[in-house]
Amino acid sequence: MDMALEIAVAAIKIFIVVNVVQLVVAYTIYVERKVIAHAQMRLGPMRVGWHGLLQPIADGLKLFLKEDIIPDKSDRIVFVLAPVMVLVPALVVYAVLPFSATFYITQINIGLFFILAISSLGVFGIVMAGWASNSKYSLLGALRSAAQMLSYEIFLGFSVIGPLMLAGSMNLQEIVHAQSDVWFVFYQPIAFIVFFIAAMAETNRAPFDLPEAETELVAGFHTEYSGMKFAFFFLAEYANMFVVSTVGIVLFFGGWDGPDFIPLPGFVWYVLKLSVFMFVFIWLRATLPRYRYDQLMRVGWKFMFPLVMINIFLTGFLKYLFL
Amino acid sequence: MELYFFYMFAGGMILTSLLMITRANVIHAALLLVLTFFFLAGVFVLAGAEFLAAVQILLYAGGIMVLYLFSIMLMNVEVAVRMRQWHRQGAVVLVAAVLLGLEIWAVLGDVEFAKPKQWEWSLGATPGNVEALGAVLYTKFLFPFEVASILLLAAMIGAIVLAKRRIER
Amino acid sequence: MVGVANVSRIEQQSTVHGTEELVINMGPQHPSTHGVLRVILKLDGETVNDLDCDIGYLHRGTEKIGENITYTMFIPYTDRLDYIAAPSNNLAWVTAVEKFFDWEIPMRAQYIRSMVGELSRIASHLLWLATHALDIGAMTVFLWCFREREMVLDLFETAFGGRLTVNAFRLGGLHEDVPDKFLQLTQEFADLFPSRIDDYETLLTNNRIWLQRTRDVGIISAEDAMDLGLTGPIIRGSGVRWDLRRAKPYAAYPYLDFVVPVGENGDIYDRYLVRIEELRQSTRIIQQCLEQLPGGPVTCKTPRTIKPPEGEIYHSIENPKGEFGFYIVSDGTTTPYRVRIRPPSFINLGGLKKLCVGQLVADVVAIIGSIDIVLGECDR
Amino acid sequence: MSDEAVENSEQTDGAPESEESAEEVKTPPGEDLKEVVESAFPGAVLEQSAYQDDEDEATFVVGFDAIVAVATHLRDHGDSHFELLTDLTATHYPEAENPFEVLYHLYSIEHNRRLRLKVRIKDGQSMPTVSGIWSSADWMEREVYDLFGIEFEDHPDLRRILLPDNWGSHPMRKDYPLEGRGERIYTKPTRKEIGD
Repeated sequence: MDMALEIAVAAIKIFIVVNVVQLVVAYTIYVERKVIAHAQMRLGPMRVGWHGLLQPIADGLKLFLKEDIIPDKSDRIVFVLAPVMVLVPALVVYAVLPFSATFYITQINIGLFFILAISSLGVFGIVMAGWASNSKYSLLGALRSAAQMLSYEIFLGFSVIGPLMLAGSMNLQEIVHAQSDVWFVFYQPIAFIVFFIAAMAETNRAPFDLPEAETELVAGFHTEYSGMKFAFFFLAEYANMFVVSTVGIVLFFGGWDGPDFIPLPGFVWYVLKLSVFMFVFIWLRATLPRYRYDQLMRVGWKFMFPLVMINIFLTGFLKYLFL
Repeated sequence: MELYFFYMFAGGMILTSLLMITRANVIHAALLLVLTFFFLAGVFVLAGAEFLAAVQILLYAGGIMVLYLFSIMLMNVEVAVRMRQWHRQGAVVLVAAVLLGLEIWAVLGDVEFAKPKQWEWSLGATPGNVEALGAVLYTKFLFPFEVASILLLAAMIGAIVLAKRRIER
Repeated sequence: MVGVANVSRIEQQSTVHGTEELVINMGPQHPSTHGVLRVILKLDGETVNDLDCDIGYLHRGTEKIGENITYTMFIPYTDRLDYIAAPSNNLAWVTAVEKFFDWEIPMRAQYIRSMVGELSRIASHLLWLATHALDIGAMTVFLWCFREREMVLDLFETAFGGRLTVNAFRLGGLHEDVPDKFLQLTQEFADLFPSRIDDYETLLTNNRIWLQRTRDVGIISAEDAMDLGLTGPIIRGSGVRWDLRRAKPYAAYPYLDFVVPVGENGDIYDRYLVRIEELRQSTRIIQQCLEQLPGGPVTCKTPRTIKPPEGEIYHSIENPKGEFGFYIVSDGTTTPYRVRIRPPSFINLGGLKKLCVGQLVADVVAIIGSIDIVLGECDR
Repeated sequence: MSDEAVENSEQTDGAPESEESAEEVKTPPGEDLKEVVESAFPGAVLEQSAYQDDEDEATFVVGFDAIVAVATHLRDHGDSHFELLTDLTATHYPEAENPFEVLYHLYSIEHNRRLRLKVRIKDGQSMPTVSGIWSSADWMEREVYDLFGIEFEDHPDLRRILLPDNWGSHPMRKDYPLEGRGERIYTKPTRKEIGD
């Protein structure tokens, strides 16, 4: 009986998280459109509901009802599986994210590593989508994406090692507890910079949105997708943004923990920090042009990689000296 | 419960690896290999080696297989599908398989499968098996570990040299 | 792109060694070919080995039309050539036809022509900056530029009634005088615009990503540019200080003070700087036109039917895109015997291959943007 | 961009110089250029004219076998130095003995002057290409071939440029009908022609 209860509770939690995530993602798109619109001196969505508040729902409905086109010469099975392969890892990762001190689906000892491992699978969906579409633009987009995500995964992985060494645990809750005095961003500024850049590249956000650079590759790997399948890619991108933002908050900004003198619940702190992160993402998209492929690789391997290695050695050395 | 999961994972592994070697389409084969890795990771989790499971997914599925796919995608798969799929070397394979079977039996023949061998460190006592793994790697297996890393370094340098020569030519 | 180029060198089949060229068809429906241009790219990895432009999707036989209608009737047709800068085309045509005659065009008309011509240059350069920046991924610049372009189009509407295809000028001057409101609004625009240029520059000029994408990309030397017949901001970006407004002045340009900006390296970034500076200079010219604008009539006495004497003339002006000229053969009747349009976009696009070979796919997009073409005028 | 750009803002005063000088000297326009050409190729300029004696409209008629040599000489000679081939086009005079006039509009940035070269050829006669002298001639000769049907020998890539590859006729000829199907024969392209 205990086990059944446990499973039921877990299922309810998963249900809540997944649905809330979908809804929040939809509204993040709305917020993004609004923020960018105001950066560009226009209004953004205004027609559906008050100030366009119902726009995401209308968009979702539209995508549901759209004709689903599968190209004739595509590899049908892979083509259909690809969007699923993108979205599922993005959602699975939510299993270990700490939303507050008490609200999380599960805690595992290798939480951080779990996130890295599962989110590294997202690239499969993209590669599959690009290949199965049987279109040159899609293929080029997928190739770019595979190379980009593989490379930046390495920097992402190395950049989290610094905070990890300070916390001494891969359990996300314990990392949060380790920062109750000082946020790790003050100990690990280099790691944070590398983490943030790599996170942008991992989520294919501007200025690293080459895989879907619409002006060169039409829409990159999802050129041939339409309807709900396209929506899956879209949802996955934003779901991934949430994941990397949350990981960033947990590793560098004390997670759901806030300063003691402002008595706010942990979840509120989390949402506040998340909003700041998301705003920065959107802000950068409104401001920056796009990198070129070889420049992206050069930035990664010649600048970020040495930086993050130095950071690891430095952290180890200082930790040995002072702690 | 655990046994049930074990059979699920093990069966999945056998099924996907069989499917993998019989596919004509290389991309399908590669994707099935990824699935195999998944099931393998599941077996690792059951054995209590969560860290190893994560490494399995992160490195093999998320890293190496993507590189495989990357290079496969640049090939003309349609042409490859039409090419001959069998090497007609059944006899050699049979001999090799028998030899391998004998070898496995010789090495593992006396291990009792029903009772998994107890590990030297106890599971659950440490907050994770990362520390345990690290301790073992850097003490007992330090030499093989360093040899492996030097081997990898050599391979990396070799790859760079080869690729560079290609570009210059 | 080193990565893919390497991997693509993997042998394709066990028997065939070597790589296959990837042929990519860019356009005619592609977001960054700026119209119905089709570019067939042959790639090695992501490096361009060869390219071929397929144009003519917008060919409407404008030259043939010109041979069969009167000189006045052709003015609206010129609007449809470079539709981004329609008044400039009108100006080229009316000044070309006026070259047959010795009419005294009133100074007020000349100043208004120069002013409207510069406004159209601003509109054209703004559209160029907008789309060029969007091609490289800077989305905000796109919408900021459109905001100001909208103001210019509003000005056209105030003066001539039309926004895009304005049919602004007539042979011998203007159709009628511009309203005072136009002058007032133009003054407001000219006062406001320099600060807006600063805004665009804040986002781009010193942006590291922008610099990396545009510097040392698509370089063309002054000699090559002349050899390819490139005109306008492209040749100035390569360091040739040549502007037809200065070299062969027309309209009110002899009386106006402006700088012809030039670049040094002839890369995309220099062309960008040249055009940005031209935006500033155009604003300066508009300010001067407004200050010096004389009163009086806006049209001279012209005969009821325009019948140029027999002969042939070539006249060109500095369009936003480059040298835009008309070669007209008159046989003494009311319709021209031959109308040839010298299209800057067509000839500048001819240099695309030279600019692109050896660059990356992503650069092709940037280079097409930096050439600034309009297919309406390219295909005629 | 260099600082020079700002310093070099010369004040233009009054009308352009070329008009004044044209009135003072009573020689026909382009006389000095004729000397440049004649010094190397005596008798190459068959006719010389200019609309209303406008210096910018100086026109030489050149024999079709001399055009490449004359054009090369005009581009390279220091006194002419026509670096830019502004325009290359043709005109059709169906009644004339040589119905096609191929026109070269040259421009010298250094001397700020224009020159028009004309070559008159018969229908069906092919022209030598000048794309070896100015690369810009490449596309313009293709266009003349496309619209007038004049072929250019040794052109690197003589294909139709504005019209579809299988268009049956040359619309800028004066005998091309303005209405009806006329001679516009469109044959459905084969897969090979599309290059598929």
